Amino acid sequence: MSGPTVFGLCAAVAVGLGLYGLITNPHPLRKIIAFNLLGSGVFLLFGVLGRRGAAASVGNDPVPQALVITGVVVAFSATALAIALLLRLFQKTGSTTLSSGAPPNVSSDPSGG
Amino acid sequence: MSLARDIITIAAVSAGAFFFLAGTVGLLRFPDTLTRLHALTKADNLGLGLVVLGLLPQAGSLRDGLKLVSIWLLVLLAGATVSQLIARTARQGETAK
Amino acid sequence: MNIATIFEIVLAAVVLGLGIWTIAVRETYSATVGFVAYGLLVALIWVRLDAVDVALTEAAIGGGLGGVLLLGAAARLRDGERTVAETPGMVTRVSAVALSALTTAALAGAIVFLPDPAPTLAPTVVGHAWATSLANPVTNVLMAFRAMDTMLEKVVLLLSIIGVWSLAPDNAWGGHPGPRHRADPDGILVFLARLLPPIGIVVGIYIFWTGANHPGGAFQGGAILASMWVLAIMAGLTDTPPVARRWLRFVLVAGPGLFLLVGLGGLWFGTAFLAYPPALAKPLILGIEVAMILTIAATLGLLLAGAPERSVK
Amino acid sequence: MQPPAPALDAMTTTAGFLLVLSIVIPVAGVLLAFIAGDRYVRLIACAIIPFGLAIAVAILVALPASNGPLVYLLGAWPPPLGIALRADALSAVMLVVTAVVISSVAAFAATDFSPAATETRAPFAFWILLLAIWGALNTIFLGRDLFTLYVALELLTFAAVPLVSLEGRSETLQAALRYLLFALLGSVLYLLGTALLYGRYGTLDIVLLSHRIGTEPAVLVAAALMTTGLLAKTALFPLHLWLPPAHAGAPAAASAILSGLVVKGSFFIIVRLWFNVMPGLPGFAATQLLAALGGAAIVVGSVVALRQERLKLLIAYSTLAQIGYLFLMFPLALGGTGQLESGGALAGGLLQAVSHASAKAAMFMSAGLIYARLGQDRIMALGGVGRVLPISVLAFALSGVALMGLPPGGAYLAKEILLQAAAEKGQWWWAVVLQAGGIFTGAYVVLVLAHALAPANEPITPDSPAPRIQELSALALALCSLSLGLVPWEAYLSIPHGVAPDKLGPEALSKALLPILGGAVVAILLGRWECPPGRLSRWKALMVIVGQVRRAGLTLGAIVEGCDNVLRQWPAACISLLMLAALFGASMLLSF
Repeated sequence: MSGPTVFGLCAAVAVGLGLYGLITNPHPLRKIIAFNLLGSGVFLLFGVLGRRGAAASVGNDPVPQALVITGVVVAFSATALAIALLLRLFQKTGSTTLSSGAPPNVSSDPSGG
Repeated sequence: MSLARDIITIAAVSAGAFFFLAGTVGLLRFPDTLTRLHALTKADNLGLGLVVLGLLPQAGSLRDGLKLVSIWLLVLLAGATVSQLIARTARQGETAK
Repeated sequence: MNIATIFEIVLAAVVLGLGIWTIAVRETYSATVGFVAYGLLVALIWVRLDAVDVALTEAAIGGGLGGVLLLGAAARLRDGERTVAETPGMVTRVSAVALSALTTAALAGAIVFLPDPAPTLAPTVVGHAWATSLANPVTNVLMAFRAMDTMLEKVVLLLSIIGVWSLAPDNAWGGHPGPRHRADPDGILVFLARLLPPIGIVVGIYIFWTGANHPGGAFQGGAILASMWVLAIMAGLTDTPPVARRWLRFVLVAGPGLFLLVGLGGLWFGTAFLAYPPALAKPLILGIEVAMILTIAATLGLLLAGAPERSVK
Repeated sequence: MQPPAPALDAMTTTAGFLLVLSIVIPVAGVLLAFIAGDRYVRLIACAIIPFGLAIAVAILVALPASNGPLVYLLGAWPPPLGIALRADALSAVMLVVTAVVISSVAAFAATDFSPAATETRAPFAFWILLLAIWGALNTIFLGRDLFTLYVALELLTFAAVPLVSLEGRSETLQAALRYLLFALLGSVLYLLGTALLYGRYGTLDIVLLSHRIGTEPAVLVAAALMTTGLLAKTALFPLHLWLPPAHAGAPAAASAILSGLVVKGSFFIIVRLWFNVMPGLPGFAATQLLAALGGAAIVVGSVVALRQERLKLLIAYSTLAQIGYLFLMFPLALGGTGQLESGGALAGGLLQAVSHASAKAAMFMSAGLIYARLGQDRIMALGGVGRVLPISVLAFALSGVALMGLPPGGAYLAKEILLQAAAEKGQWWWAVVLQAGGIFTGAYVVLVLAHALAPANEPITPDSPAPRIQELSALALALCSLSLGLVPWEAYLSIPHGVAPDKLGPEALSKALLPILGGAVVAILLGRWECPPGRLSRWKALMVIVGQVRRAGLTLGAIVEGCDNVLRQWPAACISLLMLAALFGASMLLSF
């Protein structure tokens, strides 16, 4: 078993872990962490595929590396936006639940629009 | 000459690894925050110092050597600050109780 | 099986163990700490994969700024933990396990059965390095061959700033983002915040500068500069600037703006949008990167600070 | 190692620079508006929009002359090393319709989001985000590289999410957070598929991929993950948990953009993926599955829409049903060789998308006008609105007529094309779904209009008359959607010969009766009515029978609504997402 394969399997498991956490963790912050785990698995997969494509005295195909760097920036901004939303929600309601519980047309307040 | 360098490297890095191991065991086994911090900082600073010392003979140039030493110094600085902060928080938590 | 493979298997196992802990542990705060450790070790995997540029990015973001962001949120949300009691039922858990495992298995199968030799663009990228006279192939891809993606990604960063700012209460609009930090002026944090930034700024600029030919670049350097700024803010040495300040707006737009202008210059005077004349490629790219490192440092710092909370007195 | 083969059309065409401009102009607007600040954002946006509209029209005009798609190589680097932009007929049509919708929404929003001395947070964010959405959509329509499409998709999400929470109320914050998290899950799955495709073929260029792609495990996994990820962003049933609260909670102008345009972005990438990247992969089973989800979306979305108390939620659920409608074209586009063909059915699907984009935006705008004047939007309390706000109600009615697929609307033409394709393929069941979709749409339009045109219980006294420009922009957009069927599409889309020859003749008008009358019956059976209208009390015997049937209908509706509530829970939606990925993988495996 070669290095890329080990890390490829590691990436696949990280994706599975992230998905599981995203589904079952009720706390939104935990969902955000799980999303980051999932994302890091996807990025790792890019790295493994790039490592398989090592050629011309470059140890890792530079194109997937560039894609990952772009992707990491996007994932970080997504995390920041999600956390800002979450903190504002907590500030307003004192709760961080995401489940709507009741259907929206019952829970709507009179000022809703 | 290169054999002597390799021996120094192996000896120092192994010693460093031992201190890391001891520090980790201390982190897991010690009863409260302050003693855990003690184990962690003492062992990690020393451990990293030995690892850096061991890697110095392998450094290709003076620049690489300086980079290695500066890594150690920065970790010392960060480790000292953070353990101060953690210790203060822990003590405040205790007095609050 | 040689020693390197054993090391890799152990590394992967530790990383996955941390991942499982992060998902399974009860307290949110512990999960955050677990994720930071996970991020740092993933950076090691990137080194093993010979992708040092990504390793630097992952360490700066996954273990560094991302960790600060998550820890800060976890600390502010601590009181809210009790309000969430809706743990999913057994059926949900079992089906989640089954479907996640199925996805993992499908992915693993797809990876294992990829045919050899793998396709690669590495020779093409290296073969076209003359176009920019920069030796770091990753920088070439980011700044020349796939420059459009990089430019749009900077716009994504700007949009996330706008998104975060748009959450401000109306009366705090235009004010300072985040809470005002205060620390003991003789304390260790203030000491660190005075001592470290000069060193950190040098390191950040070095990583940016070396990115032309060696691993490193604007994003990694910008992340280090941002962390120095955040340190000074957290120690109370400086405050976040009010979001209405014109200079701040300029800094936040400088990176994508200059990129766009250079691109349009290529459309007008040169061969194509985002094409650099080979003689001018290096100075142009470095110029864009200088603007970008400022933009990135400011953006990352402000993303950590959050929405405007305090109006200007 | 595979040698990087040159792309077939790896040359910048003469009018190619227009493609760059159509992306650069909105992006430049975003940057400029951000620097200029609160007071000038609206000015900059309004100055940018005519340019963008002109560029889109120029692309549409230049396309037939260029003998093939317009292509632009960014940085003059040909794929696979570089990134290319490419405009075919689909892109050009979407570009123009997007520009038209953006322009009229901007005209509508000019009064709502006018810069003021204080409280300028909302206008600042709105105008910048509007331009950002435009730039992102244009990139999606023109991008030819799967990773560029990913970045554009994220750009779209990042611009759309803050629009949802623009008013800052706690339930809109919650809706925005749910939207963001689910959309991120979708795009990460898309990215996962992109990684696998790169690892197998060493390129992300759509044209190059379409030549290299084969039936292999990695491709199968990639296709299943990318499809479901994009479906999550498109909010196709049962992945719609985020859509109703997000679209109903945003300000009217934002809802119009979100419902009309934003969901079309990820839909367009699905079309690109299935028709351009891997036309031979999906096969019979996967296309049937996709359309079956569409059919379920029509039924659930419409039934739940009929049970809503509030107008904006009704329209949001109607969007859910209309999204389902977009996916009915896939099985009808499957050729005899098992390849998806870019023929008549695709043209029908595209027409459906553009008619819905314009009609739904108009509908949200008119609902926003009604809401702003009444201070609430309960459907029961709409009585008398027809007299106070005749133009707004007219705009609502016309956009409803366009959505129903009545002649001469674009949706009418689309429906006729798809009906003909269903008859040719012998797949009569999709003809039934198509007709049912029209009837359901008719039902909720009739329901709202019946309330709006009824006499008022208490006289309505709006604080101020509706701004004329807002009413006119909603009306103009509705008329635009209604006249889409009259456009000579043959220059761009392969409209089958002899479809709907007369769009205003007696035969066409007779077809209009089915959705209206059927819709009225369905509305009576399933809709919310306060009490049986008093003037019908003469026909007691009939009312008894109707009452019986209606009770059964309401029970059925309650069951459907209950299912919808379960499916909109976070874990249930995520589980259906992964299950769908598995189902798509399995059904594509069948066609190997």
